[in-house]
Amino acid sequence: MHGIGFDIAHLLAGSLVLVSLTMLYQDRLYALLNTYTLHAVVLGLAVAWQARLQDAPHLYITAAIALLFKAGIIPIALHRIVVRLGIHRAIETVSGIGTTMLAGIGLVGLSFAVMLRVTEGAALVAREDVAFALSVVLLGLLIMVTRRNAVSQVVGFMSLENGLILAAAGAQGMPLVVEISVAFSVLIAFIVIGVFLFRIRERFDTVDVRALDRFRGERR
Amino acid sequence: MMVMSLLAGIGLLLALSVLALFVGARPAGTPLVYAIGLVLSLFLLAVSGSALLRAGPAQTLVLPLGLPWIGTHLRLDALAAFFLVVINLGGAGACLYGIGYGRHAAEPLRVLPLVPAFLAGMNLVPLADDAFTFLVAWEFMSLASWALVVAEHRGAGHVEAGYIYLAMAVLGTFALLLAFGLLAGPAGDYAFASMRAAHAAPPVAAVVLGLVLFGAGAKAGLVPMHVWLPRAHPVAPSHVSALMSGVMTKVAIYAVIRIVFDLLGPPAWWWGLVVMGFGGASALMGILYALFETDLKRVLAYSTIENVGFVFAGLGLALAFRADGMAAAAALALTAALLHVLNHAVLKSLQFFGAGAVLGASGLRDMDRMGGLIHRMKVTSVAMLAGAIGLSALPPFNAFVSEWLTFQAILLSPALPQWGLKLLVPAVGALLALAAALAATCFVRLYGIVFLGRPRSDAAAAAHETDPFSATAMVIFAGLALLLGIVPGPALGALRPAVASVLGTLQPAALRLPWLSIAPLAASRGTYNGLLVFLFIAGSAALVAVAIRLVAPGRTRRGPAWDCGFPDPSPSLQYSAGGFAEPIRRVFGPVLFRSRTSVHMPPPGETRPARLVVRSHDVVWEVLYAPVAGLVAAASSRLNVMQFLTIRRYLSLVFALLVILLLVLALWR
Amino acid sequence: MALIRDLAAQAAEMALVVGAAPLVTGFLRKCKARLTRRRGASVLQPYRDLLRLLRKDVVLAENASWLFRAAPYLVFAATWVAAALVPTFGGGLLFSWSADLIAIVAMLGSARFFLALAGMDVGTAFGGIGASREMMIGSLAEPAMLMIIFSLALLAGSTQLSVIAAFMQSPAVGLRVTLGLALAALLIVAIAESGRIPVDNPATHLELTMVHEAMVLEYSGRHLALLELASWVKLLLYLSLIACVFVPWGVAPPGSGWLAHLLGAGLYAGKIALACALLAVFEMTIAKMRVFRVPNFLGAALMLGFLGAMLLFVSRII
Amino acid sequence: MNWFLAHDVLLVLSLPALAAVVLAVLPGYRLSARGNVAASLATLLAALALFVRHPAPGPYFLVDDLNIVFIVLNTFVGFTTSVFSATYIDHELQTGRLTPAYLRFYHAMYQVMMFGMNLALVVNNIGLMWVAIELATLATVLMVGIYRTHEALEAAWKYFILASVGIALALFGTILVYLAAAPVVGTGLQGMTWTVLVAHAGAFEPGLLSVAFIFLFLGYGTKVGLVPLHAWLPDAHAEGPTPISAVLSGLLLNVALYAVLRFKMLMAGNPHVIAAGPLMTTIGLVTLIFAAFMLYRRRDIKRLFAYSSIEHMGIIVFAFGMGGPLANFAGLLQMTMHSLTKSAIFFAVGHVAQAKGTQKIADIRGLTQSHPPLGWTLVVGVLAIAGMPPLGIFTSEFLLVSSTFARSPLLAVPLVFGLFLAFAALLLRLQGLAFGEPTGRMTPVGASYVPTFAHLALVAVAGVYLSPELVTWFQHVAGMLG
Repeated sequence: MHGIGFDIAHLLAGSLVLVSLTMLYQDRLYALLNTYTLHAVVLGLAVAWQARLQDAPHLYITAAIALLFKAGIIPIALHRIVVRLGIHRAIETVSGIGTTMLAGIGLVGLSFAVMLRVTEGAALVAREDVAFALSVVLLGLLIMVTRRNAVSQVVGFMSLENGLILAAAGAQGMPLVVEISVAFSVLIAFIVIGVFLFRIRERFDTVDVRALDRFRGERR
Repeated sequence: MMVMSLLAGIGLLLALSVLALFVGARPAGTPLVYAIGLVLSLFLLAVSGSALLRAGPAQTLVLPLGLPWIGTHLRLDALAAFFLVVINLGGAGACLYGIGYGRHAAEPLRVLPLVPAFLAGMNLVPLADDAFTFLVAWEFMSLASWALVVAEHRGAGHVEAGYIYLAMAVLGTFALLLAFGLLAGPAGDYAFASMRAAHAAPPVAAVVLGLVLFGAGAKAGLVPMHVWLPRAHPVAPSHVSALMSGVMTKVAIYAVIRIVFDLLGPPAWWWGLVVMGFGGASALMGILYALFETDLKRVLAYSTIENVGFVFAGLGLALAFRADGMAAAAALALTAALLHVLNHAVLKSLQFFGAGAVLGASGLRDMDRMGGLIHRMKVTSVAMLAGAIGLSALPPFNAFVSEWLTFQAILLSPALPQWGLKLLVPAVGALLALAAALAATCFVRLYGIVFLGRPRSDAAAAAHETDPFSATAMVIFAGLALLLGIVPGPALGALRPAVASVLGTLQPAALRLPWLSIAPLAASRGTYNGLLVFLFIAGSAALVAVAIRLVAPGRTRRGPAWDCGFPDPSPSLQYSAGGFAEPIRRVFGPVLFRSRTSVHMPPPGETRPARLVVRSHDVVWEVLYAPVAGLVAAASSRLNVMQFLTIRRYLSLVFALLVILLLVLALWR
Repeated sequence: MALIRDLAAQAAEMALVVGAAPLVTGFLRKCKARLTRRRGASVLQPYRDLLRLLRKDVVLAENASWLFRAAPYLVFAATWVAAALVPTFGGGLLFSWSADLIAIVAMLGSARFFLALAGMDVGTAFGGIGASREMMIGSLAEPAMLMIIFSLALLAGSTQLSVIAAFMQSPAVGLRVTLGLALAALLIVAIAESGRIPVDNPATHLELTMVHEAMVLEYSGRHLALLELASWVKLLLYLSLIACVFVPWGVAPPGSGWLAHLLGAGLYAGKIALACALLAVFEMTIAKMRVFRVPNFLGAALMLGFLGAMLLFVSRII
Repeated sequence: MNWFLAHDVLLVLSLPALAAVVLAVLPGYRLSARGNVAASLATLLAALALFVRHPAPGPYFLVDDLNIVFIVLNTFVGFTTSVFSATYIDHELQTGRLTPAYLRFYHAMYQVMMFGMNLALVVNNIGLMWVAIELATLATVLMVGIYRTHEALEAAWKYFILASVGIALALFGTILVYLAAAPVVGTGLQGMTWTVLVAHAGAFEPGLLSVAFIFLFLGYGTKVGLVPLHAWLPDAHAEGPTPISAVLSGLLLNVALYAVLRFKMLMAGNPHVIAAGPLMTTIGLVTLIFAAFMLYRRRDIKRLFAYSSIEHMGIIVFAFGMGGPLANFAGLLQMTMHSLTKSAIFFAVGHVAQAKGTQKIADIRGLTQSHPPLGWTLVVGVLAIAGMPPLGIFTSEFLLVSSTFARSPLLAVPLVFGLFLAFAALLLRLQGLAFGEPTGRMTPVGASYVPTFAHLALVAVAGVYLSPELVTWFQHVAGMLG
């Protein structure tokens, strides 16, 4: 298994983490979307490489979904939403970029600390992939909780989900990967449509105290 | 066999409550339900009474109900039989009373189905022989009585009273549940028989004791767990108040005896100390609360706390004697406690019946608006007088006998070897003596303000005698109180197997001397003969009356009251309930109730009246309960923010939890 | 034969307490008068008062109830029976076993109960004052008395008065701190219970101070006579009690002959007379207390009694 | 006939799936409501047949003693809820809150949801189970938002986002389980099949399994409503149609709980893995106590009972975390009783809200006066949910508290504290609702009491009598759970 195949898989998965960290760094919505597109492309390449490595043709479908849907349709749709809602100017992050980055690096460290120790029995490719995937998942969550903007939160969720696909693809011979990636695509489509339909302009934060005061009667 | 008939009776009571759902709305439904309830209670009374007198070995029965791998264990021993007698005596009285009194219920459907259910629950508790059945019956009893407390739910404070009641009841049940959990052990042996066989280790037993004192003590009304009692008992319909105060508190006492004396194994000496301490404190605090209260039914409820204190003092003594191997003395103390249980059940039922009659006749509960009812409610006033003398523990009525026995038991306690007991027992004796004396003051005040003097309101002036059924119930109970007072021997005899079943030793034989005298341990230690005292007093009163008639045939005239030459037509110049207790308040109030008296005196020349303002605090409530309620309120307000976070913050919580768990995992190995 | 003799002794005892009570009060009044350098009324004056009252009509307040009319008989009967059970000159009264000391105190409690109710029956302010104060005094004096009984009972091993009296005559007694404390407490209780200065003043009708008199304010004629007599009997009861427990010498033991009884009677008269004289001196030298200071006074008795009982509990090894 | 018996599992799944299609095209809301009831009843019957005869576990489907509990409960409550729903939507149509077009969608989604839940329960594959739970979640999200009010959309949105994250975490956990299993049982479908996994659990890499369990616990725990993952639950319950609240509380939480339990069993098969028990007890206690405190400040009647569901989930998770035959038995019983009672309460609450025209607790007073049958039903239901005998939850709480106290007293103290806090809060609100001077509308409401009474009757019977068969069965399941 050692050799160039492993190195490329390693490189691609590592790049995904790097792109995740880059996303964490972005404070402009367009830039974030662009970075996400890159994220999806890298994912697609990683999955495709895994398909080749594992000789599992169905993974190509997943890779195609990643390239077409995630790197194509969704970013475009989100672009339009951003324009439509007029929120292209800035993302305000909750804490400073520096702290967020530090936290991100800490998370990557954590995921390696957790994963590498426990995956000794697993095949090497899977082992690295899983650790990288966990990093991507955690970073995606971090993006979600450090952004106030609905669109960037969706982006965070999607990058999280990319991590999942990476892990699934990395797990040798895992069934249902395609189905799962399809299911997730549906989910994401729902979310994007939701953002669009419900005109969630600024944030998921509409469920805040003042809104409840007005609507819920829970606080009266 | 007897267990079966008791079960049948209980089942019929439950069926009756279903029947009441259907007939309750009709006018004839109320008397019908109560009449059937009376018959069933009398049946249960007869069965349990014969079980008590028969005094054979305990009968058991296992039904395939309840916890599946244990079943429902039922057991009828003498102790259970005695308490069943008390319960059904009270139940029969309440039903008889209810035949007449029930028509006062505004919405009979809220009362009728619940009274038989309540009775059934109370009957089931002494029969239960495993923890699950016991707690189900116990909680069912609480639930039924709670529903009765909130039956008149539109009254001010009634719903709050119900809330505090059920909350305390459930807290108590949890305590009992934990106690049973400890007794049953990890394997879950919930049958009492196996608990009895397995003696708990001393520290465990101590925890169980604490939990039982809290759990059952709360139901019995021990200070400081009593707070619900004076709120809940008065707001129920009066015959239910009688059941709650007179009977349900006794079921709680049964629970304490059953668990602490029977299931817990041999006691440590200090258990008695703790139990006695609670008893003494309850006796004094209860009667002081009663003295400063002006709501008639609440006075009676507080007086229940006092009497429960007396019972617990007796139980504590019995524990201490038992721990030190003084079997005869333990039997004496337990006999005293049990007799007081019976006596108080009779007296308190009677008093609540009377209070109900007053309430029904005048619509009043506030003593300061009553007065002069003796002229308009002849039967009630006589019965209430009997009850008042009885609850004041004065001869020749019944409570005196049991308190006398308690004091005699205290007099045996110097033989106890432990210093803690030596120091505490006389102190508890002093507390009980004080409580007994204050009880007399309390009931002079109650009777004097309510029945004597002049009416303080139009409602009191327009009061009328109660219905014949209620009156009959009261007269029977008054007669019973007198009978138990002058001939206590048979009651003591009936208690013999009950005491033996708990302690394994018989009562001292001296308890029943010839000529109906009673004495502790030996006649030389002091004797009392209620019958002779009664005959003496009655005889000499008659003798004097005849003699006076002979030597002083003067006429009797009616005239205006003399009142030192300053007769005032306004009834408001009579002593009020508050005024009557003022001297006592001056003694105890500043310390125990943090009461402050302030006098607002107008400057000379002004015609404004001076005002005397007394502020008292329910210290127990303010120190123990209000802060807890405040803490819960504060904590829930603080946590309530969690309802109104943004999605991002919720996600942060998820994220934080995930990271923490992963960190734990990373550091774990 | 023995039964008849015992019955006779019991009857004599009952008669004695009723017959002698006015005399004791008369003597006490005489002593007080003499101490204030007055001549005072005759010692027989209480008898005359009684006769005068008995001859008069009864005037009942308009709204007095049956309780008001029954109370004097009940109060008197209870007090009388209680008094008759206290040994005076001879022990071993026939019916002494029907009630021990606790029961005797409780009977006095019953009497007080009815008296207080009677005070409240007419519905006047004064009746309420009297009843309230009387019950306050009683509710402190009674526990004190019970504590005294505890002390005595622990010493003698019985609450039976005749047994206690017999024990006090025996050499087993000795001098004990507890006895001293109990005596002091008993004196205070006796003063309070029988309505003497400084707790109450039987000779006043001043509204601020009266207790007993306030309760009987509405009574007249034979009812008043009975109540007065009852209060005198109560005084005698307490004096007898002190005499019997703390100065028991001369009380004829059960079953002794006429001579012993006669001697006992003589000594009893002497003891009572002495007690009256001492009481008179005490009352002359002390002022009436404010009502609200009475609890302190009685609290002292309670404390003394408690201390005495506690000492016994602690020192006793059985 | 034999074919039916052999393919009963398929029947349980295909009936709702077919019904969903049919109901989506069926015109006329009365007809579709009846169709909904009929389909639910048919599914229930199929499930009962499963109960009578378990088919042998196959590669795709597994019916054992554990999940049959859930299946029967699921289909039963699904059926009663459909009966309730028929009355409920009638009123909603009259008041104009729903239109017939939405109703068609509603009924179809109802069956989709039932399909998803049944699928999640019967599949023998952790990946498919994940897919099924996601499906059920999406269906409920759509139902929660069906009123299209601002609040409803908000609640649906919150539910959707939080549930999505939960689902993602659960998937990651599932992948990890596969990774742990693959070296032992080989790659492919084997590595995701329950029966295979459980058989070989002891040989899996324990560290990986531990990480997997954390993800699975958090992921499915979000659906269970464990604090602090619970945030979607109160709003989703409060703003959706009441039948959906009943289904959410009574069923969906159970299905998620079932997933957690399955994975706990897997963990139990490996001795070196991180102990799931302490984690579950801790989270259970936190959930219980937190929800108990939250009960005090509730102003919306459905949110109140939603928090009560959270509280009960805390108790149940605590019970399973304690483990051992008694606590597991108590947990199972508690879960069953909670499903029945809570859905009964929601039935009553739905009618109450319709009768009074409001969900605000402060505006509902004196129900026993204004609507006696409804009010008393609510009283009994709330007393049952609060753990009063002689109703079923008392039995399970009795077992749980007493056994916990005997085993580890320090855990029983917070448990009792939480139980009491919750009881006091529920009683406080109940008294306000049921007693006092009635306010609001007094007009009687057309209510269907049959489902409510059926549930409460079952709960009441269970409080005094549990049939030996049921007990043996539950005991066996409790043994399986370890």
